[in-house]
Amino acid sequence: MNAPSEATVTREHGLALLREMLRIRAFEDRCYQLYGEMKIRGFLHLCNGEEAVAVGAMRALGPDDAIVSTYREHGHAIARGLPMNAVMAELYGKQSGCSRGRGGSMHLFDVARRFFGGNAIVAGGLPVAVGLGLAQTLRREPGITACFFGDGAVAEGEFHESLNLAALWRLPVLFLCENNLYAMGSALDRTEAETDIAAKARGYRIDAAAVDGMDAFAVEAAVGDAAAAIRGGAGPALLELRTYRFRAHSMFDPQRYRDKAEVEAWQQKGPLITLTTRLKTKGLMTEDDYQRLDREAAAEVDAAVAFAEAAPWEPIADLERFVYAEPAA
Amino acid sequence: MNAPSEATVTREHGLALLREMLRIRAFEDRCYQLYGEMKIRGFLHLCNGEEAVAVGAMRALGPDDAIVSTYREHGHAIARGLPMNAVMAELYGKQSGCSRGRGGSMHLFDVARRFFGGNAIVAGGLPVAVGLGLAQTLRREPGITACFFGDGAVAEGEFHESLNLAALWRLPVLFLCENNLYAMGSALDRTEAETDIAAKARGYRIDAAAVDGMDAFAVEAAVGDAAAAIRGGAGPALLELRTYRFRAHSMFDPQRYRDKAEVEAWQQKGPLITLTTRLKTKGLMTEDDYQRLDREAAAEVDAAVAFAEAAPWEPIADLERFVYAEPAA
Amino acid sequence: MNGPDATHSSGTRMVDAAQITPLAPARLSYRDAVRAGLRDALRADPRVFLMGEDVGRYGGSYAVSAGLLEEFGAQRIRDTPLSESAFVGAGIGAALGGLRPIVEIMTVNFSLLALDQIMNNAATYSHMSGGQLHVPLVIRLATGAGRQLAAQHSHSLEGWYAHIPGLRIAVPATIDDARFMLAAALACPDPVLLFEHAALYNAEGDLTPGLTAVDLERAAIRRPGRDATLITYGGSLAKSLVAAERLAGEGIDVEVIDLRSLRPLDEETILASVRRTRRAIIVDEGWRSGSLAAEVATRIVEHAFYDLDAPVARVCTVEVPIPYAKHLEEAALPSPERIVAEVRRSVGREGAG
Amino acid sequence: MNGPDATHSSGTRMVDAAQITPLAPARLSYRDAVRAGLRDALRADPRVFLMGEDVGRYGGSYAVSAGLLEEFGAQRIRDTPLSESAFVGAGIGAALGGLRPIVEIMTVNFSLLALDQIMNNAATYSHMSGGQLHVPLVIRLATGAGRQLAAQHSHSLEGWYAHIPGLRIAVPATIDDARFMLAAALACPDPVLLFEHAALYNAEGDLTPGLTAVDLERAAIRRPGRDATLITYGGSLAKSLVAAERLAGEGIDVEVIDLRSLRPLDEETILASVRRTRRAIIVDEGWRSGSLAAEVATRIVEHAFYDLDAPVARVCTVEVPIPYAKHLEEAALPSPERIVAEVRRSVGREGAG
Ligand SMILES: Cc1ncc(C[n+]2csc(CCOP(=O)(O)OP(=O)(O)O)c2C)c(N)n1
Ligand SMILES: Cc1ncc(C[n+]2csc(CCOP(=O)(O)OP(=O)(O)O)c2C)c(N)n1
Ligand SMILES: [Mg+2]
Ligand SMILES: [Mg+2]
Repeated sequence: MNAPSEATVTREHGLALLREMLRIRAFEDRCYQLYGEMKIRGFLHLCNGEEAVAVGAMRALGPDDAIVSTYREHGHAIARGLPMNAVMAELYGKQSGCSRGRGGSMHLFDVARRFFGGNAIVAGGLPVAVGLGLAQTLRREPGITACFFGDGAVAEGEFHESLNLAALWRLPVLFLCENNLYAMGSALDRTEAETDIAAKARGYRIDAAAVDGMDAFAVEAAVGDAAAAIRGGAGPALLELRTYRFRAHSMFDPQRYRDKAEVEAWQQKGPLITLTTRLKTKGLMTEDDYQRLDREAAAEVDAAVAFAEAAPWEPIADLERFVYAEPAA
Repeated sequence: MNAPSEATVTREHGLALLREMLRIRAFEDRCYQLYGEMKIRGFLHLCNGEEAVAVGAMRALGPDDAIVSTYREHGHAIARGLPMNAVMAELYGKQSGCSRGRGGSMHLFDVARRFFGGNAIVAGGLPVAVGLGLAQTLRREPGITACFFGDGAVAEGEFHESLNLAALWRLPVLFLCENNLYAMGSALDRTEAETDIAAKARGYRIDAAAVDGMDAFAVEAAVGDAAAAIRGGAGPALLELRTYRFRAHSMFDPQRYRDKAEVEAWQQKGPLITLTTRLKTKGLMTEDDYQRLDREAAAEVDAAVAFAEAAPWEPIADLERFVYAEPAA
Repeated sequence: MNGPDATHSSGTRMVDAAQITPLAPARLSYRDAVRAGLRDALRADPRVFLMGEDVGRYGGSYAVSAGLLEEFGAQRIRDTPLSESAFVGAGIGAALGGLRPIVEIMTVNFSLLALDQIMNNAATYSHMSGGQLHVPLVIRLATGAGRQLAAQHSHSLEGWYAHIPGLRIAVPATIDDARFMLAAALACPDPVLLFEHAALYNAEGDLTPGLTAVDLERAAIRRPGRDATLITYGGSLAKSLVAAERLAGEGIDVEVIDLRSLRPLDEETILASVRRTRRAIIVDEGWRSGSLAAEVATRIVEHAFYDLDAPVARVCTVEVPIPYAKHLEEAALPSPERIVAEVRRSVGREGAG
Repeated sequence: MNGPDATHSSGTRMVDAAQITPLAPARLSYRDAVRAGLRDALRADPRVFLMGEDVGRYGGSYAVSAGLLEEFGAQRIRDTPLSESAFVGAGIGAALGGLRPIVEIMTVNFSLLALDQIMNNAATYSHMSGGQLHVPLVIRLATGAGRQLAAQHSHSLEGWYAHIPGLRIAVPATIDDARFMLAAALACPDPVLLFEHAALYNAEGDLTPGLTAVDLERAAIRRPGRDATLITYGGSLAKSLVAAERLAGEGIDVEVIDLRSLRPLDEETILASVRRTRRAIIVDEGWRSGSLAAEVATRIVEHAFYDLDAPVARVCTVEVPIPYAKHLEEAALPSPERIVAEVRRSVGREGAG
């Protein structure tokens, strides 16, 4: 499957992508606000600007596939189908949260959806993804494992070790590098001698390509192709998804390290703007359609907030639960 | 400097290389024997077969240069000029040892000769070498840092992180990978998806070349060229020195992982045999010359053993010395 | 590729007879006992596999896994590159994915390279996912000093690892435990670290007849006694028993407890003994400051202070990076002599002997 | 490239005035105090440089190093890639090579990735080279919980690091120590880890007038008292002082010791106090089992057993990977309430308050 050409894009497909991106954007915009209101605390890393990666990738993956993510994973989680209620309740630290309030923004989990969580250690998820892929191989399962990480993770030793291991054992792992050009305040060219991430992957004999991460269609197509090859036994692959985060790294970041002009230039290429324009230009979507999707997203977020507000707290008496597995009742 | 062609090899140069290799071989053969006699204990990793790497490299490096080595470092130490007495006494665990008996075979040190030691953690020396190179840069010192490591170290995250850091900061570090094809019992192609080590280095934008590690001339020339380039400001470089260890990994190794035939084939290419043949064929050395060098080496080893035997033990009362720096007297 | 359900299909099943001990020998080495446990586990459950550096072709750096590659094939006896963080993390992922991995870290010294995976992932997934995830991973590590391997190859960090909630730390010190602890660890849904003291691999002994399983939580009284309690584990158990014998010759009757599990600690057994003997001496190969011995001592003080007739004492490793020279290394480590001296002091018989 | 002898040549010296506190302010934040110490050190010794993730352009993830890049240039304020093992190891190498590196590990949570370099190299080089090598390296790490950062970002491992011989572990808990401990650490030829509790960065206070230096080894009595000794450090000092004030209101006069150095421990100060008060309670944000508190408790028992009127007690973090939810996190950490309760128990006033 290649990215659909202008001719083959359908309304249904376009709206589905847009809908998911709007859901994520609306969810995170509300999170931003709730952080200001101190309803959400801890670190909060928004993926604003990067929604096309999450949405394109998740559409191309199936229920058998396992997902490993980072601390910037709201988009991944929502696109994967985690109920917004459970995610919002998690950010509130409530018992109904998808990690029972213990994880917070950086540690969303949903084992039924094979969402193996946010990881707050840069590159910490890569070895785990390799192991999930190993299990899929040894158990002869149909699924593959998709592992998200940022450009900053590429410098870590675990990137190196994990790519080699996956390639050596030909494991069904799809490495998805969200290259937003910065690791906190560190631009890629200030931290990497070789900045071509796809080229690095080839150094492990891993198939790799760079993809426009602002185009959900392109991401979906590239992830779909790579996943199909992996399912076919081609061994691991890496995609470098070129994107940009429009907001700060987290809630405390004066952003001295990049120009306003750079941010603005990227905003013109933003995934929501470009998809909206494209669909409208092609006559596949009206402004009414857009408004409807936007309203639905807002309503879903409202409901999620109401759910989270009303959700119970985990009793303090249960603090020590789950450190070890509990005996089956 | 290129490797001297057959025409330009001189007697003096050839004998000097041979002499050093014989010293190392004789030293280690005696170590092997002394291990059997339980004079030497702990782990003992011999570099038998790999002497040309140590000797060629050290001849090309100067007194300002810093050396970082591995646990298989007798050859490096002796070629660097550590007194054989001090090294042997160290293997005996004596106070007169080059690490005062605290280091043993895996931890030879000589700060005056800028020999920063054996390291028993695979790849553990690479970051340290990067730091020595950083100090040389910031202090504007003329020296470079040469860092030895085995093919097994290439899989470690520290290899990746260190090469990137050295390349990013253009530090004067020469990475010397002694590729003897095995890490203990693990053949390179069973542990690396990409087995071309020089190619890996280029993935960090580091200049790299593979060298016949059985030819001391070739090693000397390649290290000399690389060191000159580094001194000239070219940034780090890597040499893959293709060699082979003739003996076991350490003293306990049934060597099930490789064929006798493979070992024998490599022995034909051994650094001592080939150099001896070459010098004799060219008429640059007689059998008498060889015998003299061999006798001198044996005598030096005898003296080292006598020295080590007679050397005092560190008093047990001093066990806790040197954990922290001692106040200057 | 063969799945775990096709265990015997890859390669020949011919095994090196010299390497393999018959199933229920009268007398066997600790090494053979660990290997027999591994073989049992691999036979019993297709989800079990072993992975680590040189566990396959080389047969394990301590020859523990010799013969297993031939019997179970390369899918289930997996040699890994030198990538401690990746293959430990891969073990975590494989456990999440439904397998029962046994990861061998050749020695505890190299486990530092994998500590992020162990502490930040293996130990946290269950809790931070609100109980959704479990990491039924077993990590085996050789530990300890005593073989002149110097500062970077002589750590005893099992007590240090016991600081980490979410992990279970167990230490087989006997042939029985070497033989059966692995099965208990594999049956446990939590990550378990099994520390095998490298100096024990050659130790020989008899299996307790009829024994087929051990638990992972209870301490064991290896020698009953009345006058003082020696609390120890792993490589120091034998030294403690030697000391106890010597002390018996002086009329001091010492009880010796083998902790077996360092996390959780079996407070009940410890406290019951100390309340009887009223004196406790902890023997621990970890460095003294911040040792497991400190934790045990503190628990005793917290719960049995008024039962004590003497301060709790400890015999630990001197706080130096272990030196190579034999006499220095020996002076750094716990020894029967040091244990005897400490017990005498505790029972007020300092001049004895 | 500029050497350290050309410190001011790269880039403008314009600094963001809002970020920089004047040199000797009446009142300053812990963050400003650390920054002033850094600036002093960089000015005083051309061998000193600072390296770590986002210490330069970003200004440090806790804004500690804001403005330093502008003042000292990119050679001496070095942003590193996300490569904890390499840049910590590079700090070790740079120290061996004659520099005085200050390596910032953004938080202790990430230091696990560098632990091999710290334990196997930094801590061993001096001893295993027979005293030839020294590693005058300072590592600064933010530590501690309390900001809802959950299981992977809330470790308090300073006590755990104190297990390692060859390292020095110091913990500035006051504005004075934040301001001057770095200089003491840089003057020391051994590797020193300085743990800065992240919750303290915004704390404000006055510098002691006239103070220009502090030592790296002695504990300090932050509040004298007669009835019991609270022994603590770092982020728990303030909580302990709050508890002491409350207890004073109940007529319980508590002495509060700030350990300052966790390795070595200042036994003299601890024991002298406990011998006077006859009661000791240790407050430590580390997980309880294997905490530094256990070590302190054991030292007290070893040396002052017969001076104690009550068992040594401790208030530590509950043994869970720190949960995100505020009420759960707070329940896990030491609090003035828990400290008060423990002191009351120790002095036999459990019903009080
Ligand atoms: C091992 C480790 N080191 C440092 C950090 C602190 N940190 C958190 S996010 C981050 C930047 C990561 O950048 P990147 O991988 O590009 O992901 P992005 O935030 O851009 O999505 C850093 C340095 C961490 N969490 N883990
Ligand atoms: C981090 C680490 N893992 C494992 C080991 C155990 N070990 C010692 S030497 C060795 C093989 C290293 O091979 P290589 O780097 O090729 O060097 P060679 O022995 O061939 O010279 C291994 C696995 C170690 N010392 N350090
Ligand atoms: Mg990024
Ligand atoms: Mg090798």
